[in-house]
Amino acid sequence: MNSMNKLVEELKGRFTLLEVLLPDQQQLIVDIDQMHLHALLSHLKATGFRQLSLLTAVDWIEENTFQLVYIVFNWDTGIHVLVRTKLPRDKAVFRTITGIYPGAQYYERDVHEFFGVAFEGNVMSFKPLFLELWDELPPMRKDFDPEAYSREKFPERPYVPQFVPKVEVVE
Amino acid sequence: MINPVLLIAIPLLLAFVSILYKGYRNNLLVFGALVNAGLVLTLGKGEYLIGGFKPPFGINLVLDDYAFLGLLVINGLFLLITLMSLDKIGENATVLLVALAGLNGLLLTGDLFNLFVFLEITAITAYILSASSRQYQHSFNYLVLGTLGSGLYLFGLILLYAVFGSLNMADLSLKMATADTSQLVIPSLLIFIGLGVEVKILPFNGWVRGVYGNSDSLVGPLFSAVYAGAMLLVFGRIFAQVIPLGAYLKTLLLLLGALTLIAGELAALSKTRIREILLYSSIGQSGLIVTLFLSGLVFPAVMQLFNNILSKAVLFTVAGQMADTTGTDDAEALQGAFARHKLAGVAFTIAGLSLIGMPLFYGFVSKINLLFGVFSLDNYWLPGVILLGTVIEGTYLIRLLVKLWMPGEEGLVSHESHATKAPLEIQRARVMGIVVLSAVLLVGGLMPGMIQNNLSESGRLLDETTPVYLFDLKGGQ
Amino acid sequence: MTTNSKDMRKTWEKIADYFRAHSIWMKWYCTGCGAIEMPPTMTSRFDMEQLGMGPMATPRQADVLLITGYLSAKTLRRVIYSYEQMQDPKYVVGFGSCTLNGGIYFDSYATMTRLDHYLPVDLYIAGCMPRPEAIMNAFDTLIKMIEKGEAKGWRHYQENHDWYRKNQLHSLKEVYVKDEFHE
Amino acid sequence: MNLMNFVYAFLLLLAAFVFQTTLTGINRKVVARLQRRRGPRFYQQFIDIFKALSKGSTTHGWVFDFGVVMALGGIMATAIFIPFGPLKAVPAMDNIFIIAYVLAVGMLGMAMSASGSGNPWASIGVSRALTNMLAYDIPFMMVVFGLIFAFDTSSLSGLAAIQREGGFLGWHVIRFPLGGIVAMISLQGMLGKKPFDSFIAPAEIASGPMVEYGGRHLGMLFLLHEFSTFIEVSLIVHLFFGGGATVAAFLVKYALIYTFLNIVSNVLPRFKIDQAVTFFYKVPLALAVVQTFLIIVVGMGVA
Amino acid sequence: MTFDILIVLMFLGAVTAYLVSKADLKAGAYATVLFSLGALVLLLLGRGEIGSEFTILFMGFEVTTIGWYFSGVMVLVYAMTAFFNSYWMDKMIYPGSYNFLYLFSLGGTVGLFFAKDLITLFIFWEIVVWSSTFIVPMGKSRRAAVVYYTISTIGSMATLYGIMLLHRISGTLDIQGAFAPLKNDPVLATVIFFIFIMAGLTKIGIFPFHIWLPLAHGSAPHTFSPVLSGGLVKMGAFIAYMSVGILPAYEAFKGSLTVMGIPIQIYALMILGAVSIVLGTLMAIKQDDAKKLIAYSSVANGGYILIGILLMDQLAFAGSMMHLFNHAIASAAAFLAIAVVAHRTGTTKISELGGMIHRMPLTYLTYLIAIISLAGIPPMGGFVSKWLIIQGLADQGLMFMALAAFFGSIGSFLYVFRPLAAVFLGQLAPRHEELASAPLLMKIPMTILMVLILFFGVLPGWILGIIGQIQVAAGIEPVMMSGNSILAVNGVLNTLNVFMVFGFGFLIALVIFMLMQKSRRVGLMDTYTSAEFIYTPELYHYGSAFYAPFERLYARHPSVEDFLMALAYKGHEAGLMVNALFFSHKPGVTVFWITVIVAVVTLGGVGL
Repeated sequence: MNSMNKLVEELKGRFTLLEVLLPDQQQLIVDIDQMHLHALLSHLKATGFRQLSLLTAVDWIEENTFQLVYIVFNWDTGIHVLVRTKLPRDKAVFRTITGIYPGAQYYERDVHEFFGVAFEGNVMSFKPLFLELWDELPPMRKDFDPEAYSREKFPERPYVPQFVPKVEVVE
Repeated sequence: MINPVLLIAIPLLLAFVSILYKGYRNNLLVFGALVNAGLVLTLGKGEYLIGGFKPPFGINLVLDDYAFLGLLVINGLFLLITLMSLDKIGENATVLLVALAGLNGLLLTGDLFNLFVFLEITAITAYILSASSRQYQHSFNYLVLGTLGSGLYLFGLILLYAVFGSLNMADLSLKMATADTSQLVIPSLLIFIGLGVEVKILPFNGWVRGVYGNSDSLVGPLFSAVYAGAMLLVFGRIFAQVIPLGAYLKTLLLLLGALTLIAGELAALSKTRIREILLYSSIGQSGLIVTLFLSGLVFPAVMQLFNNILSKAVLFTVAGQMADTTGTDDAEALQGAFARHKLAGVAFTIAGLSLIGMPLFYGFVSKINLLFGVFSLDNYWLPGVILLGTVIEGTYLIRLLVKLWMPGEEGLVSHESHATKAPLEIQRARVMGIVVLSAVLLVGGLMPGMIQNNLSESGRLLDETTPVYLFDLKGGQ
Repeated sequence: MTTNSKDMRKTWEKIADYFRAHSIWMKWYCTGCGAIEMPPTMTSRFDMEQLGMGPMATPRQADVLLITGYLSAKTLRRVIYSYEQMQDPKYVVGFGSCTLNGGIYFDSYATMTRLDHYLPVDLYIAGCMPRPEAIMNAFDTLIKMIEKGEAKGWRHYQENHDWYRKNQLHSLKEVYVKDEFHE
Repeated sequence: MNLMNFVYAFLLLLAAFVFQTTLTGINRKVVARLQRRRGPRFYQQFIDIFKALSKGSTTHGWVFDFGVVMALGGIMATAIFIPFGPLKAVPAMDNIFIIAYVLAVGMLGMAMSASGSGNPWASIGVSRALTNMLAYDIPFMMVVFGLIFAFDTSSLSGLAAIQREGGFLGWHVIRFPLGGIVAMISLQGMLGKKPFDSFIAPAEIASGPMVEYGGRHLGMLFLLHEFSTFIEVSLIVHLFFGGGATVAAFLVKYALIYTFLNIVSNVLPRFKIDQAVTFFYKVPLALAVVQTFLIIVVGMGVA
Repeated sequence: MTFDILIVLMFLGAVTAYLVSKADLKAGAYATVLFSLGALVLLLLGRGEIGSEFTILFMGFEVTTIGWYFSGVMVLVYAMTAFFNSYWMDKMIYPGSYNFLYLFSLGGTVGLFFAKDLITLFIFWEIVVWSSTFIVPMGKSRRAAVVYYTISTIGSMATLYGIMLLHRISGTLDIQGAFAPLKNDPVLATVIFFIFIMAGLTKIGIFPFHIWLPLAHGSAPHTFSPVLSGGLVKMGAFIAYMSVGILPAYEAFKGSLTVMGIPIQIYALMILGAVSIVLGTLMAIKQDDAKKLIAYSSVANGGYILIGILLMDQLAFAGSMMHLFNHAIASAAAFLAIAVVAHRTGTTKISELGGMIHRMPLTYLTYLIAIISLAGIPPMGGFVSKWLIIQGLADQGLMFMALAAFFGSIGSFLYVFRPLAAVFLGQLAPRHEELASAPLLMKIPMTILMVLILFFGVLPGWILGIIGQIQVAAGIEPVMMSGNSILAVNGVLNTLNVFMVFGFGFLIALVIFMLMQKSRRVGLMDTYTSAEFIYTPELYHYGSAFYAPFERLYARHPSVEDFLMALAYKGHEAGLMVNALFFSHKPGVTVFWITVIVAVVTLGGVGL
């Protein structure tokens, strides 16, 4: 546990962290302002957190913010650090981290497709990834209603009782 | 009967006159060459005394078939070359006249010491002419070696005179035939080395690369055809008619000749500059001709000699002209030169192919003849060497011809646009000259019988016993 | 499935249908979770080869196209392309509730909810996913249908091709798409 | 070659087709039983072929059709040359080299139409098939060469007759065991059975040359496969197992060999094509050369 | 009488072609066509005059059956290829001299086959060598011409040495007479046998001397490669025949050691032939340039021809003689087809082409029939000759030759199919969409060659009759023909029956095909791509690395080419050494050498 404390102290010393949580033995959650995110990530990378496990977004529609979540992992100590930051929802623009973690290129593309968050500096992120010929709202945003889209796009089969086969009861 | 001494006297006279009347030098030169060429046709065979002294003491001129043939070709070539390169003569007219006299003297004289005198005259004119290329270091090198050679020749001569008391060739050959060959080793070796320098035998031809390599379109053909031809004929007369060689010395000199042939061809294979290729080729050819003379095959040797000097005249003229006008004679830089000079190219190709010994050309007839001759001596390694030499010669000449005809890098279809941009132009006179020469080669190849017939009595050259393969080619003789 | 009583087929057609019934080669396009049900039907316990059925590598050689699960928009485009590459008298069998009415993905933005809207389906098998017994039963029904000449989905597709095409374009915007990976 | 020969030829083709197709059906049942399942009806193969022939099909141009027709024609012509037991449809034409090379007409026809379909998988399949042929054919030809030199006849029925003189012991598979082994392995390659069927690998290259064939073309290719199996197996029966004194004996031997090979092939994995070539140029070629050397130089087993 | 007109006509034709092409290039090319066709007609007319003798200028000629046959093959190939010359007039640097050299080399080859004495033979041999040497560089590579010339001249100089040696021994140069005395002198016969056949080996392109074939054929002008590979390779076969047929090889080597019943000397050359079959096949499978591929196939087929000729027996010899004819027209047809493709698309690289059948169906048909004959598949001619050769080998039990022969014939399926699949079939690239098909003048020779290949495949009687006469002249029993079936020791081949049965089979298959419904025409791109949408035909065509798994097996093979190139470079270095040793610009070096010579003579000469 001491390596975890050492890590927390060190991060607190360096950066103005909005919030620090320890949900589990090997996990650390850190909230930080979007301006310092890149500095924190490059620091973590330098101190052994070689792998970016995940980059995803969370849509807090009530607070009208997007929350970007970066999970980095240190193979030597086995510690996950979950870095979170908030973005204004209406003009969701952020800078790419492919400079630090090149692997983030496809994550950013995925987040852009499903949430609409633009990542400057990663020209690939504006291209479609999974959805072919999609021109609606990015589907993962809470203000998008999939069921309505499905009912409009994919005609339902009308539910007709006679479809249920009559079963003769045999004594 | 007109005394052949005129052949020597007239050029000398004109030489002195040309010093007086500097303006007419070139006309005098042309006049001299014309007179000589005309005179040769009217001469009758036989022996001519100079100054009334009997042979063993006085000097006599011998004009037999061998000399007649030599004179005809040498004077003819001299005339043709001078006419071709009149613009290049500059102030060498007098020297050329003296050279003409010396050359004729070489072929005619029957006395060894008189031969030395003419040798010196010709050598001096050669040194002066070689200087025209402004490469004085090579000319100096040629001067040193030339004098060393003629010095050794003189030394050998003195030994002969001390032993046999006479210098007349006919007389000497009778005495030597009966003499003990061990006495003859040193003098014949020295004479061999002396002539070897001029005849470009391997170890003695250090000067050839410098002189021939930088010759222009007058000096090049002059040296490679006229001078080389005369020297080889003299060599042939001495070693085939006069000096009987001992078995051991003969094989050694034969080896030396064969070595010259192979070394010359190999060296040519490794060169890319046209004139260097040609000079090594002429070294190789002279090695071949020397071996033929040494093994007693006089007539094939003479035929191969004419083939060599005729084609070398054409080749060196074109090469010299290329070097003069474009400043370089590197085959790579001049690739596709014939694209715009087709006629000169055809003449060059005919000469090249005849040199290799391709059928339809004179070279083929002489090659078949010399092979028959060598096989008749039951000598089985020499033809191998000769044929190997032909293979190597064929390779580098075809490589040169293909490069000059078809420009273009590997993998690209050859096209006129790839041809060299160098400003090559060959004057009318030169083109006419080389076309005449190549025509002679072509006719010689197509109708070998015709050349054989009118030279048939000269076939019995030097009345020695070796059977001459007149090779009338009618399905073998 | 309307069954017309009188049989208009020529005798030659009848014979051909007998052969087509007893030798059905399937192009099992493992589109969804149903594909895992196929191996048991092929191997020793159920052995569909006794019905004359066997897997084939390409749609050109296949007779029946098994849609064994939910169909996303992208997969449907490929399925339609494969279906059109198959040779005539071809049949489609829809496995499971996802092909019937979208199943548990009825409200997804990407999943089809009614297969026969896009392709003529001869036979549906209910279940989320039908077990091998159900599949063998379905195949038996299919064989009887072909024998009686009722499996005419492919002719239906040919006759009102534009109706099908309209539905496909409505849902998929374009069937033959260009994607960046093949330029 | 008068009209009767053509009638015999047609009958031979019919008999070969019926016999071979039932045998294939039976073998599919045998293979199923190997895998502990019931397996199809014995006449399933007939149904498959006629179903394929009854279906419509797509074509990619005239070379695609012409190739299939040329292939089937070539293979049928080769089948006509094969003596059906003692019966010969065409007199004095059962020379081994003629059969080997006319077989190539069929292969070339199919290869041509497969490449003509424009599908790269077909071309890959064809290049593998030809490489496979280069692998299995050389040892086989060597052994055959040895036999021809030994008995001074290259006609199948002639060689079969020679074997039958010595009764069971006269069979070449007994007298030249190495040759027999090589022949069986090469037969495995010829038939394109499991270890050497990398050129019709369904999962890897979508059944190779057959990728674009559907319906009628596929039916014709099934016919072609039946006839080529008939040719190749009867070639081995005539050369190494004494041909057939009577048609029945010939068919029994034929069935046994074919079923044996089928069983062997079902337990073997599939070779990559270069593994197949290296395999054939190591063991079988060595055996073949040794066998031929023994026959020609030592003359063992020939007396 | 007609034959001396023929030879003179050729050389006059060459000059007239040159002059005519001065006026108009196309006319010059048509002149070559007229003269070569004229030669063909004259040859056929002169069939009756076999055995007559005549002389031109100083050279003696004699018309023999084998000479007539060889020149027939040669003139046929020249005539058929001449049709193509007019299309390459604007693509060559010296079209006028190309026409001249084309007919000149034709005259050379024809003269060669009728030569009565060895010198005439050698003269015409050299004429062909240097005239073709100047055509090859007009193509893509100059180095090819030099390599071609060097290897040819090595061969011809060796043969010249052999001729001179013969003359020295037998006193006469006449072909029949010169070889006679060798019968009772095995040692000398062996020497002359190996030296004299050298020119043949280099021209056929047998193993150590084959490196010029792919270079020269691959890069020669497209309209000259068919002649190079179809025609000129056959000259080598003539020399090979002379050194085994006229030189009494089998009697002379009776005493020497025999391997499998063949004298060791002849067996050694047969091993070379076998090696060149295997090598030619393996290298041909690897090639990406169609012309190099067919060139290597000529090496392989040259191996067949050499083995057949060396055997000098009833079957293999007849087989090789017929294979000579079949290979000539088949490889000429194949080269012409590739020339049409090159004429239209500008490239012969297999990986850059595809789907040519849709634009030029007749060329495709020509290529198909040519490769069926090259691969030796019935009903084409190639099958008959390969069948005869293999029967001959089986008769004598030469197992290692048979191994190479089988490898060669099965291997030929692979390499002939590669251009067929990758150049003519498969996807058609958009840039080749609007290619025109072969021009009319090219179609004529292609159809003629197709008909010939098919005709002599089904009815080889006429050719085998001529070959029988050749065999009788060479003193071996001729190949027997009864009706239309060829009687070999251990088998009978009736090509007509094979064709009829094949037709019958084809008929049944056609009936089956016609019975069924019409099939739906589908575009080339609409194929099973595991349901992916692909729109670029070039990427979707399988043309390059066609036999990659097989090629990987022998990727790192030792190559004799590098060895010979290294040898050539050694010659170059020897030249430099000579230059350094003797030709330095300092006179001192020469003086040093003079003293050395004098010392050697004086010290050594004491014992003299």
